Amino acid sequence: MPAPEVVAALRTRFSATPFALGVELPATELLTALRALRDAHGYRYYVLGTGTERETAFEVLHAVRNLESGDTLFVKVAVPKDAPEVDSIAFVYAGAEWQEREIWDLFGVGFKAHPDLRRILMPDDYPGHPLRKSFAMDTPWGYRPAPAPEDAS
Amino acid sequence: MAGETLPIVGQTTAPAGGGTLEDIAEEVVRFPGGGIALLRTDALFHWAQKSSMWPLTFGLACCAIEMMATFAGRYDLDRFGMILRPTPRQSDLMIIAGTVTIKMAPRIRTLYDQMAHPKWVISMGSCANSGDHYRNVYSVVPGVDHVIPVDIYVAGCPPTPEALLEGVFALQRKVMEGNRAGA
Amino acid sequence: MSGGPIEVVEREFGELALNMGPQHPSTHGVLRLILHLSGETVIKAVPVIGYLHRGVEKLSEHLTYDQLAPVYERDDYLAPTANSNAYVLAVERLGAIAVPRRAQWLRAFVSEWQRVSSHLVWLGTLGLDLGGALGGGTTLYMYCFREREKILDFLEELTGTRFHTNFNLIGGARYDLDAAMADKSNALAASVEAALPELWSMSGGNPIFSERTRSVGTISKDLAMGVGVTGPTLRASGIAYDVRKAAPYDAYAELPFDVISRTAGDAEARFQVRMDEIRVSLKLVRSIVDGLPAGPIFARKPLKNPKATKIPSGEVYAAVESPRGELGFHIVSDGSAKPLRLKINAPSFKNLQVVTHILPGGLVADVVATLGSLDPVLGDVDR
Amino acid sequence: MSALFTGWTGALALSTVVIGVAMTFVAYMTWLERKVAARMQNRIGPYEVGFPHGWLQPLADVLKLLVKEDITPRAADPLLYNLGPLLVVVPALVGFAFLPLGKGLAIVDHPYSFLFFTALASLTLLGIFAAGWASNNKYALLSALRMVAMAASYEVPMILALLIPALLAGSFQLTAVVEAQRGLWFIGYPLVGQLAFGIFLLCALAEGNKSPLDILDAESELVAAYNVEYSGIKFALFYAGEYAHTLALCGLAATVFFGGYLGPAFLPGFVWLTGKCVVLFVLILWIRWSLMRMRIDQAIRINWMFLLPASLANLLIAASWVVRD
Repeated sequence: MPAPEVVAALRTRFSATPFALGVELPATELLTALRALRDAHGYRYYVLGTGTERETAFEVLHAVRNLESGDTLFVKVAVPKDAPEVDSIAFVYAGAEWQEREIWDLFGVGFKAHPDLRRILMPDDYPGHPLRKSFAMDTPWGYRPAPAPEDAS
Repeated sequence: MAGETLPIVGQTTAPAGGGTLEDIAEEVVRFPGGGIALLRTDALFHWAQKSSMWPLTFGLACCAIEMMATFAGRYDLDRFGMILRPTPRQSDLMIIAGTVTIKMAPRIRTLYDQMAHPKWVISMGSCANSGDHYRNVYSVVPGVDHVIPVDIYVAGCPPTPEALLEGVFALQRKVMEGNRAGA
Repeated sequence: MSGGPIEVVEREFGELALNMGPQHPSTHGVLRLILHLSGETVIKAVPVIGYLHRGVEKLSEHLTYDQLAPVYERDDYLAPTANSNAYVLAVERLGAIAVPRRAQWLRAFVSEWQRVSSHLVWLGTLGLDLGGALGGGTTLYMYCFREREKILDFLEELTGTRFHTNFNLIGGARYDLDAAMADKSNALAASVEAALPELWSMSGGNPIFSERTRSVGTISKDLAMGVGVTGPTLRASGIAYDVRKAAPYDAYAELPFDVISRTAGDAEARFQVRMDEIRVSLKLVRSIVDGLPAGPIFARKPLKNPKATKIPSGEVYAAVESPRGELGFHIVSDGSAKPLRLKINAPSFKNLQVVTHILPGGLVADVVATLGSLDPVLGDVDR
Repeated sequence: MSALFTGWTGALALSTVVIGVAMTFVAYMTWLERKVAARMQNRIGPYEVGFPHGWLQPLADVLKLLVKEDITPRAADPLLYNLGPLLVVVPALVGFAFLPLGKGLAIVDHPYSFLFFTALASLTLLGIFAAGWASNNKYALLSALRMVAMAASYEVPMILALLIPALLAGSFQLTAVVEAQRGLWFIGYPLVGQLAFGIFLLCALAEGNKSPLDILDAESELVAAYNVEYSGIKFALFYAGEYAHTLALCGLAATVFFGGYLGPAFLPGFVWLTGKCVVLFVLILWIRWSLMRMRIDQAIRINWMFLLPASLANLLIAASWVVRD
């Protein structure tokens, strides 16, 4: 799906391995690669930021788009589960600020140098990160009671 | 042109729970030129509370859009004396229209406490009644009755304006009988 | 005096932190906006969201593919079919499931009708914001809802429910459009088109309204691109990007329509873009009804057991142009009947984020006008 | 006739009559507003309460508010908080006592009744400010500050516009002003009368905070503004006070511009006065329910840039015209 010549350019400059929706990069090169994408290749539109939990590691994805060519490119970074920390790109793309706050809120993946890393969707004093596989779906908290025995899903 | 009138839905004759003098008065003496209605003050005040029920503008999710449609021109709750009041102090009915989440629940509790007695609550939509399909999700309170006492449950996802109208009539009948859960 | 003095915390001297709380007549649902005011001008705006966070993405890891479409319709509750349309597109692209042409045209048909109904709700609530519950705004809200009721009646007759229509299935559509309903749709399009001048005279036409919205909440081009603002808000800032044109889906490749855009980027430009989009949608609906191809509306064998649909493992992103902008689904599947991870790229979430950049400097009244012009739907923001 | 109303007993009996009549008149004006608003919005308005057309609706509203719990917030300043509603209602109701219902039938026929009336009109705004400031609520405080800005700016052109009829009639006594209009109503004077009425209407919109200029209690911005913390009967007083204030201004406009009780003989004087007052009230409602709200800086700019110079010029023309003959 992503434009082949851009993927090729990324593979030469960075050790990028293409996948279905874009390229996968090591965590250290994320910031420089996105800055190159924005300035050199014209991918100035920020589409979305999301996280996925695999068996071994977390994955943080950022999608950017070149509005002239209309091509959308996903940049994926693998983050180890024991030290979930990655560079924040909030200063490269302003839109990433809230998306990264949501990934921190729901997955617990920290973002270095993020302007305002707080919880965005859950209450501020909420324990745990809900979207992790280890997190039970119907966890009681606040006004949500513990599920009654026959009601437990 | 664009303004042909839509069929008006809901009671246009006097609803069962009062409206004409005969329904609310114990005894009405009619003589040429006027009449005297004898009624207990309790019934009078209940009639007043029923016919000027001011709800709080408080919509959460999709049910709020249906609530707005009920207040709009076609179903028009103003016919029953209901004006939307923005502050809890001046409202005596709270319509919980939408999903109650754990972050919103303490807010609902404070708003309910700020309302002046006597106050009533209509839980509109299955999200407010029981949490619906979000029932087992970590961030949803399964039913608003975990937070505040509820008088009338209106089923539906979202309940059609006619269903909300029926809920309002049920509340009016309940107010006329004088008992209320919310107190 | 009675009771001890209430200790009021004001962070900076001379500044008032006003809390436009989750329950506020003009915040379009449960958005909380902490405004730092000095006098009437806003110094800083801190939106607090999450009051309607229903954990849909966690829920989608526990339901199977076929059960999920109705759940997503409750996210953006002003245009429900756009959500299920985007979800179904993503799953079909991932599972390489063919969809009959007639079903694609019907999906575009219902999406366009719900775009008109969603823009009417936006115009009504914008009137409530600018005019207030006891003023001229309510009149605009009543007239908008009068037109919307006609559309909801039509949808109720077509699909049985007013707006959560459950119209989209993986592999096709659930309801068909026969000749009688096609004529009703054309008559309805004419009736709504006839009411538009009246709505325009009440809003754009009167000088107080344009005075309140001109050069308010202006979003520059690179701020729009940086934050990733989408839909009418992006097109009003001079970038004519529409998913229906850029990455055509359903029947939009074969339907002629033009993309409305303005360059001013303020609340009035967004107002004009949305008003013109209603006309474009009404034209689209007519051309869909005229050119509806014959054929089946559901290609897969009837679903006996919802847990039967298994999608091969992989990763996909598919987007749809909802009334608020690009609504995308990023699905990661591991070959089982339930998605491993599903991310909803909500347009209102990104449109709302621009608020922190454009509110400072304006008055409290501009906050309300800007929020109204961004048309955020909190179910979409919090998911 | 006015001799009867001297002495304590007369005054007491009279004030109960005035308050009784005025309050029911104000209550049924709230019903009229909801009906006119409903008609303008293609809906029915109050209907089921008091079956034919909701004629019992005001009674129901007042009774319900009577039995409502009366809350005084702990953080509120009790004296000013409870004084607020009175300060709003009493001046508005006293205004009704000055309007002449017939030839020499004014309840209080004071040589300077005109001045007294306009002075009272601004007292209501004092009450609103006291309530806004005392309820210790940020929304109420913001609306109280906005009120001061609005009152300070919109009082000036209103007083200047009201000077014109006094100038044309040559006296500050309301009955004399009405008598002077026996030939031609002051609205009839070509440029002078119409412009004065127009300015007065705009200022009445601002004083009674009706839609294009209802900066004071802009619900979509400041929730319910100064009466955020009021519930029950205190809110009812505010609600009635606001209507009484607008109706008093309409009554004043009717007496001063449209020849109060003057009219063909087949109807008594006071019916003409109330009729004209209700017609003016419906005109204000018509404006209120069709226009959006202005921002506060736009409203104040319009006042200082346009209303004030226009009323001064108007005064100049009227004065030169009166001096000439």
